[in-house]
Order: sequence, then C-alpha cells, then structure tokens
Amino acid sequence: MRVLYFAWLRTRTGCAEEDVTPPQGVLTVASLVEWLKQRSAGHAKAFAELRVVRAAVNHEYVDLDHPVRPGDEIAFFPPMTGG
Amino acid sequence: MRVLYFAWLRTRTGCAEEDVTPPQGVLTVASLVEWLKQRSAGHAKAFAELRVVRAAVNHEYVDLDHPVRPGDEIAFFPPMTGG
Amino acid sequence: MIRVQREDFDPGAELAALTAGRRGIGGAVSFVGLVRDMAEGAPITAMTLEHYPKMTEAKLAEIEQEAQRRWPIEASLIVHRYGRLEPGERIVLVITASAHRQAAFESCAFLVDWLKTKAPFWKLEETPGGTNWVDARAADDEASQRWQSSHSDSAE
Amino acid sequence: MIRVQREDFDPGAELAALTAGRRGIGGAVSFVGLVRDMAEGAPITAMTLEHYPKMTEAKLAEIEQEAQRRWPIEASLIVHRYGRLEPGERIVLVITASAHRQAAFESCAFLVDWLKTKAPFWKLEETPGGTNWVDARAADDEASQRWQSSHSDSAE
Repeated sequence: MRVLYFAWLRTRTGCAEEDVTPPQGVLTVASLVEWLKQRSAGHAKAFAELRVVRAAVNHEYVDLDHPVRPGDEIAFFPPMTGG
Repeated sequence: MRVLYFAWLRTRTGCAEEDVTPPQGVLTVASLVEWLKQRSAGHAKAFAELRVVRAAVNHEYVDLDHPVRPGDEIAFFPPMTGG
Repeated sequence: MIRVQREDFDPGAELAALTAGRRGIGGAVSFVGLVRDMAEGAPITAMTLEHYPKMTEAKLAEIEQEAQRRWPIEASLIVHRYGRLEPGERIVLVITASAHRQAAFESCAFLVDWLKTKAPFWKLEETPGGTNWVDARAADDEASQRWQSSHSDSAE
Repeated sequence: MIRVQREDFDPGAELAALTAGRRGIGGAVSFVGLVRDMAEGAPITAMTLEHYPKMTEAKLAEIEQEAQRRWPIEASLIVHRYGRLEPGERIVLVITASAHRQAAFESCAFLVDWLKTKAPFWKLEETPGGTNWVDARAADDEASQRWQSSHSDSAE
C-alpha cells in the first residue's frame, strides 16, 4: 500500500509518502492507523487525536472502518481548509 | 412646477418635461394628476391606470397624497426595472 | 462608489482597483448583469435603459450606504449603464468586498435586489414585433422585500 | 470548468471568456478569495496552500457537477491556486452564470462553501511568531451543511 500524509500529518510523521506492507490482520483504515502509529514517535503523534484526522482511500473520502487492500492509495489529512 | 415623465408615461404623454402652473386647488400629487389628465388625450391615457404609476417630488419617492408646491420638480414613471 | 454611465466597464479592472491595497479583504463578490437574447420565451434584439439623471446617483448612493450599514463591507462599487445595449452587453456591475465571504455574498445580493426596485431605471425592449417597456416583475419585488426589516426605512 | 494552478488568474478575463457568446446569461456572479493580512487578530505574512494533486481536480469537478444539478447554470468556473501566497494575493475564483441572478448567487455561494470543506486543500499560515496550520472553522462546516439535502449524497 502507498500511504500519503498532508498538512500537519506530513510534518509530524516527517513523511509525505511511504510504501508499507502491513501484516495480514490490517483490514481497515482504523487498523492501518494503529499499525502505522508504531513506525515512529512522529507517526504516533500524528495519529494521537483521531478526531481531527480524515482519510481517503483511492481518492475517495472514507470513514475509519473502510477496508484497505494491497495496492490501495491511502491518504491521511486534517479537515480541509481550502477556498 | 416642472413635471417629468419617464418610460411609457413619456411616450404616452408625448412629453419628457413640461412646466405647468396648475390652479391653486392643486395641492397634492393626486390632484396634480387629475389636473394633468385634462391636458391631452395622451396625458389621460398615461394616467389611466394609477396603480402602475409612481411619483417623485424633488427627487424623493412619494405617495400620491404628498403635497406639491410651486417650484417643485415632480416626476411620474412606472415601477422601476433597473439592474 | 457609484457610477452611472453610457460606456461599457471592465469588471476585472474595477475589481482590481477596488481591492488594491486593502489587505483586510478576504472575499470579493461581483455581479455582472447582461442583456439576454430572450425574455419570457420571446427574442430580444436590443434593450434601452432610460433613467432619471438627477435622481439616479443619489438613489444608488443611498442603497450603497444601506448595505454598508447592514454589513461590514471593506469596499463596494456600483456601475450602472444607460442607453441602448444589445444581447451579451453588460448592464450593471456590483462588487462588495469584506473580510468574510458571507458578508460579501449577502451585501452584493442585497444591492442587486434593491437596485432592481429602487433605482430609477426603466428598460425598453426591442423585439422583432416592436418595442415594449419591461414590466416590473413580482419576483423582483419579493426579492427586494426579503431584505426589509425595521431598520431599513431610511433607504426607502 | 476546473483549474488547479500555482499561477495567478485574471478574474475579468476569465469572466469574459466564460460568458462570451452565451446570450442566455442574464447574470454572472464571481467570488474571489484573497489572502488577508490578519487572521483572528494576529498578523499573517504569508499563506501556503498544500493540496492532494491526484484528488483535487476530481473533487472540484464533483462539486461543480453538484451545483449544475441543483441550479440551472449556463456556465461555471472554479480556479484554485496552490503554493505560497502573500497578503492581497488571489487564492480562488468561482464564477457561475445563469439566466437569472438568484441561481447565479446561490450556486456561487454553494460552490465556495463546499470548496472550503470538501476540496483537499490545507492552509499553512506564516506569522511573525512562526508557522501554523489553519484549523477548519466550525463556521465553515455550518455554511457547508446549510446546503445539505437528501439529494446531496452523491457529492459527499
């Protein structure tokens, strides 16, 4: 899977994009988050407040219970502030 | 008094502006209208449907019972259609 | 600012001039009214706007002041043309700019609604079948009246 | 039409191009969003817009289609910039044009409201005290939600 981080999720993880291969039990966005938090202190900090984290899978906004599969592009970001 | 006509009041009276000296009993816009209607068939036609005639005295919109005095500028026109 | 003129205007240049140097502006809303080639299903070949010159600028200024009283506007502009215009030509420009977009949207819509019913302009349409004076639309009266409040008497 | 670009845009030229030859247009409403020099009382020296390139244009197109579904729009345009911008610089342009002004006003306000909460952009402010990511405003969520209806799920 390819994981993308935007705005303060990018600055906290120190990473804009990374390719990851989580274990087989990681089947949803929520379980991916739990697994990513263990990658670094920055990742743990980025996901410390899930209330203000949004996700997209393959360019569609999704809830945390959305499934993830090998080959997906998963993005994490705060609520949007465009316009 | 100077009387101005706009839009179809102008085309019906055949007149854009005219100076008039109504008799002393003409004290309101309504009585001025009644007096102006006698000036020509065109004037009578212009004021035939008072429901769709608006007036201004000295550049302020007024009701038909508004007073008129010598020296006033009185304008008659249909409801506005600007913008 | 108010302008009443026969000549065309440049909406982009007016917007740039109005907002230049005003760095408290977060949003600017512009309305441009254009002559359509149809009205209620009938073709229009031209439109002539007549106005009451001695009254027009004063009434537009009153309407603009009322908008400034109701909303926190950083800058505003009304340009209204008169004379003969053909389909596709610009008739009117209204711009309002504010720190926040909601005030800009509301005040611009307010100005356009009030213009239609309170500024001394009248439209003569030319059609293949002859000319006719445009009737005031009941819908415009309703649009204007939705802005009425106990505070609005001063602009009446 | 949708454009996402680093470069500035010319609101007047965009409006002229969008309305050219479309003689059924009676009113065009434009919104220009600008970088302010203050935010919640604190000075801003610059603003950097980050976005999600692979997603941005598709989301803006969805929002534009939703507006076209809700209102009889003759033409519309969204131009959104990204990158570093200073106070007074243009961020976003939204234009909607319709036969009647009410559809143009409502659809333009709708697009701006939805942009703020549904397009993948994030703002980083530079202040004399450092940089900070702009929080989503509760007011923007409310502005966006006022357009919700049972028909709007498709653009979610």
